[in-house]
Amino acid sequence: MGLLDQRFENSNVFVTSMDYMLNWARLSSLWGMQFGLACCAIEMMATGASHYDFDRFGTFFRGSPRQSDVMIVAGTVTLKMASRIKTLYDQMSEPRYVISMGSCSNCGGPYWEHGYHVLKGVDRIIPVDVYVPGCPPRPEALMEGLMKLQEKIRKESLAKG
Amino acid sequence: MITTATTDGPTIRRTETIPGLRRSLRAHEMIVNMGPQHPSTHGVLRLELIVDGEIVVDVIPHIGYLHRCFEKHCEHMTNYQQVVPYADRMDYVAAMSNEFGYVVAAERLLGIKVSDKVEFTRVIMAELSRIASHLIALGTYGMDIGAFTPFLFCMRDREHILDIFETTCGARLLYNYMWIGGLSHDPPASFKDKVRDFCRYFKPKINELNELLSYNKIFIERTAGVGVLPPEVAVNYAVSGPTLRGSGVQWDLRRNDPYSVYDRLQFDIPVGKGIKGRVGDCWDRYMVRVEEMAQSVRIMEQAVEMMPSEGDVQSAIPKRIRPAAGEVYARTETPKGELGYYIVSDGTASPFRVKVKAPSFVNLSALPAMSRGAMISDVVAILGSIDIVLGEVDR
Amino acid sequence: MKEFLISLLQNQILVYTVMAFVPLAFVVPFALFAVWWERKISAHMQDRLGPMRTGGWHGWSQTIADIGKLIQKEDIIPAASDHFLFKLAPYIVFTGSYAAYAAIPFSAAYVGSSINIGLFYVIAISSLVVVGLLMAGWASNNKWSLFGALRSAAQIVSYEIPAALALLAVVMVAGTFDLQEINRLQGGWFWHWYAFSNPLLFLAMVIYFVSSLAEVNRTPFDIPEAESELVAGYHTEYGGMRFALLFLSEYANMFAVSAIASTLFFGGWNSPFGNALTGPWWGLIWFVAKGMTFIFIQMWLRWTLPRLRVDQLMYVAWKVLIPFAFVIIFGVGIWTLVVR
Amino acid sequence: MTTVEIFGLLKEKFGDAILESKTEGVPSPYVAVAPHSVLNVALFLRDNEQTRFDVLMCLSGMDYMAGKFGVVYHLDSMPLRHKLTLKVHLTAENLHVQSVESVWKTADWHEREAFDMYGIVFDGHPDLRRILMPDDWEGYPLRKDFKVPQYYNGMKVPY
Repeated sequence: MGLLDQRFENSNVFVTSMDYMLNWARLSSLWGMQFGLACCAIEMMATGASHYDFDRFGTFFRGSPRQSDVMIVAGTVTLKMASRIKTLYDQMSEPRYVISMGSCSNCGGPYWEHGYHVLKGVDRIIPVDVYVPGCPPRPEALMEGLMKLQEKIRKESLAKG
Repeated sequence: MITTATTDGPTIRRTETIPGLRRSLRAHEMIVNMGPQHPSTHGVLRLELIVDGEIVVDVIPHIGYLHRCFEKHCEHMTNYQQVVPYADRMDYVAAMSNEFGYVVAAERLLGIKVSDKVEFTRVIMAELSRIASHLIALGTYGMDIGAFTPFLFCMRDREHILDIFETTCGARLLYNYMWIGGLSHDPPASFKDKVRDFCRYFKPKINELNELLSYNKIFIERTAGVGVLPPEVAVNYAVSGPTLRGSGVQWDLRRNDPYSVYDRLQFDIPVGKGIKGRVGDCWDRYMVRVEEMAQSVRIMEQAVEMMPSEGDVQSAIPKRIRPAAGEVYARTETPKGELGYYIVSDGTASPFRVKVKAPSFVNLSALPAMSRGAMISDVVAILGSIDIVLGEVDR
Repeated sequence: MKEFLISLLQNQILVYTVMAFVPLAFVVPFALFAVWWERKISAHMQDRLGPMRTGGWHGWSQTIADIGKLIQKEDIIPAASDHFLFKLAPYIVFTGSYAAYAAIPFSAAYVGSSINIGLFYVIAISSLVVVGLLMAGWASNNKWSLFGALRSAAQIVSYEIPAALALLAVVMVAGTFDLQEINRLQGGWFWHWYAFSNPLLFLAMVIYFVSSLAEVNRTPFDIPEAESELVAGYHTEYGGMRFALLFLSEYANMFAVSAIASTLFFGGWNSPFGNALTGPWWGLIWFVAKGMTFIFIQMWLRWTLPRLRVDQLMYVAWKVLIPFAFVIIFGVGIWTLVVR
Repeated sequence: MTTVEIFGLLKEKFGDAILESKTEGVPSPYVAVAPHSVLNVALFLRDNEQTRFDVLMCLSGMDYMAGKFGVVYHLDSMPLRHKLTLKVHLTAENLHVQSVESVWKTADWHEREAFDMYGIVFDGHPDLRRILMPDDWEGYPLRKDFKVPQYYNGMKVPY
């Protein structure tokens, strides 16, 4: 373990306040990637629309993966789509986060048994930060998921990896 | 060697025959890949555009990115009722209409007659669902054309419909509400008032949408005369729903092949008249949807008055669903068009085969015919105007 | 201001360097504020609230967080792109839009460079943006980017003409290219402003405003970055700080065209009430307020109107705006002869 | 016209190509046609003044188990308001049937789907490719004897 690592083992004022600032910036500005797969996408749209308004959290949707921070996998991931989702995830720039929305992308949902063309869980191809259960999850549930992700980001540290 | 990189699939050489195009690329042509992740493909549709500059020479749709094996699931269900939740998930924008189609087909197979209360509740639900679906279609269409605000206004009005659904069956989007022979829940006491309130609330909102979007000069410029689908082509492609009526064909299964209690209700069938451009253009298809929402309100107003308050909504539900060997093809008018269920029974408790004729699937197959020679922006406009739902296209 | 600084610092080069950074002190906070403002305005037009949580009061620090996040993002340069041009493009775009601020008179006491061809310079230097956009679209090696870049080049080049012609009408009346001088000529009450003193110039103002919308890629002319068609247009492949720079220059550009409009047609830093509320600081406030009004109208249009198609866009430029602009120039010429 | 009448009409015109017609004991009556004459029958049904079936509502592939397959056509006539169900029976050894894409354009995608799901080959179809499943998919998923593969492109398929 190098000198620098040891220094950062014990958090000091500088590191913590820096962490706080950087984490605050990241968690307040989670731009979503504008793509929906299935039923959950409609609820995702509803979450972004007037009644629930994702923009309150600073989240709005960008069409390009390069400019987005959080990928909300909203709906059933099929085998044909899986490689594209992987590509999209690869195109996003770090730090990137994934919210798996709905049972289908969590574990295959109602298609878990006979779905010969359904990927049983998006976590088989990309890492997932937050799972939101439901079929489809209500907009409140998706917001809860986003807030859970914010909590997770709040605990991240620049120095301690 | 000139290569054309596509973001999806292998690199295509100009000299290779392109599947779907059935010829190789010409020197001045380029392939542009639109989707499966693209803001305006309404889901996971992928379009391969063969373009000459901004002019689209041909469109090759690639579907199946949301193929969720509906028909396989039906065959593996232990009884007919279990299919309903999967039917919900096909056209997830108008799930009630999909359930409606399935239960109509299954009841015809079983020979069940349900009570008036059930029928009218179903009709009201289906019409609410139609409005909800059209609101999404019109809102996202505005977004495709570049106006973002109408979308949010539509979503705001849609929440009122979802509130009614929620008080009735507890779910916002996918309901499993209509059961074979009945309904899962008796409509609550406030149901009729809620529907009446909604009708009163919603009528002025149609005018608001018209003022904001329908008669906007730029919107008309973008949609009128674009993507014309002549009636005879439309019939040959068997397109249905607003896409067919936009072409001036007065064909609505609620009137022409009545099911449920639609023959007892008064309503008009709006058709495209080519006021702003030519018959069968995008604006006509758009306007048919707007007018249909007004007609749905009219149907609901009648249905609420005709619906009996008393009665058990589950009395006709069979204890054991085991139809005799046989088959049925039943079609209903969903917001997207003609939804057909072909159910084959072999006498056991689970369906032998359920084939769905999905309206979006058929309507989308007419896209290349509509968009040859248009511009890239027009393809977006045309695709929005036929209002597909990928869950239904791919099933 | 320049004289004051020279006497203070005793070094011309140092003074010019300082002067060059003064607009930056305006542009960057302005862009931060304007993005937040746009999000709030659009939200309230759409029955929403917009950012509410970041920083407490109505999400006022939302854009600061956005920038803080964009700084932290990984810097991706696509493998197949032209690396040099890809990196260069955002700077060129920003330079183009920022350089225009050199000649914009913020107040009676402050203008970066009081050159006698100020207007000419602004029109010329803002064309540099096109080069940057083309570069960005080409270097990305992405078809959507390329489409966006080509569309935006065609659009900006076309709309420069009616915009310049409309501005020429003002120059004919004022008889000078010097923006500071044009401001002084409009002194007095608000009916001395060119937009209100001459009906033809009012029309010229309308033409300029429409063209300026196209020049800064705002709805209904936002086809270069048309979300629903081209994903994100020329900046599809840009992320992180490079994207932030493109975004910043877009907003800088928005204010630049609004500033030109308010300078030439609405008296710039002149107070609308004759000699009341004048002075260097009041001048700055009036100038920014007028610019902000234009920006508000731009946002209002953006969240109301759909967008045009690319051929319709060209139609508007070449067959509607340019002929009308010529008619106005002709009319202004006759007006000047008759009135004088 | 009823199915019986149409059956008579077709039998008169096409003779042996029209195999049978069941009108009793099933909710939907149908007419069965030999696979090699579907195209002519379809053309006749569309263009004949008495039938005028201008809409192909649905085209379904079928797997009747034990090596028997089929294609079911649901026809509808908008002007005359009558419907007809056509059936073609196939065996696993010879899964070929004429394409009706040239009669009803809508059959294009329906036939591709039946090919994709059952492996039924439609002769004369201009562009018979898989439509829903990926191009490199093996097997025909809606066949009753279809076994779900363990892996597809390195992704585990079963739960």
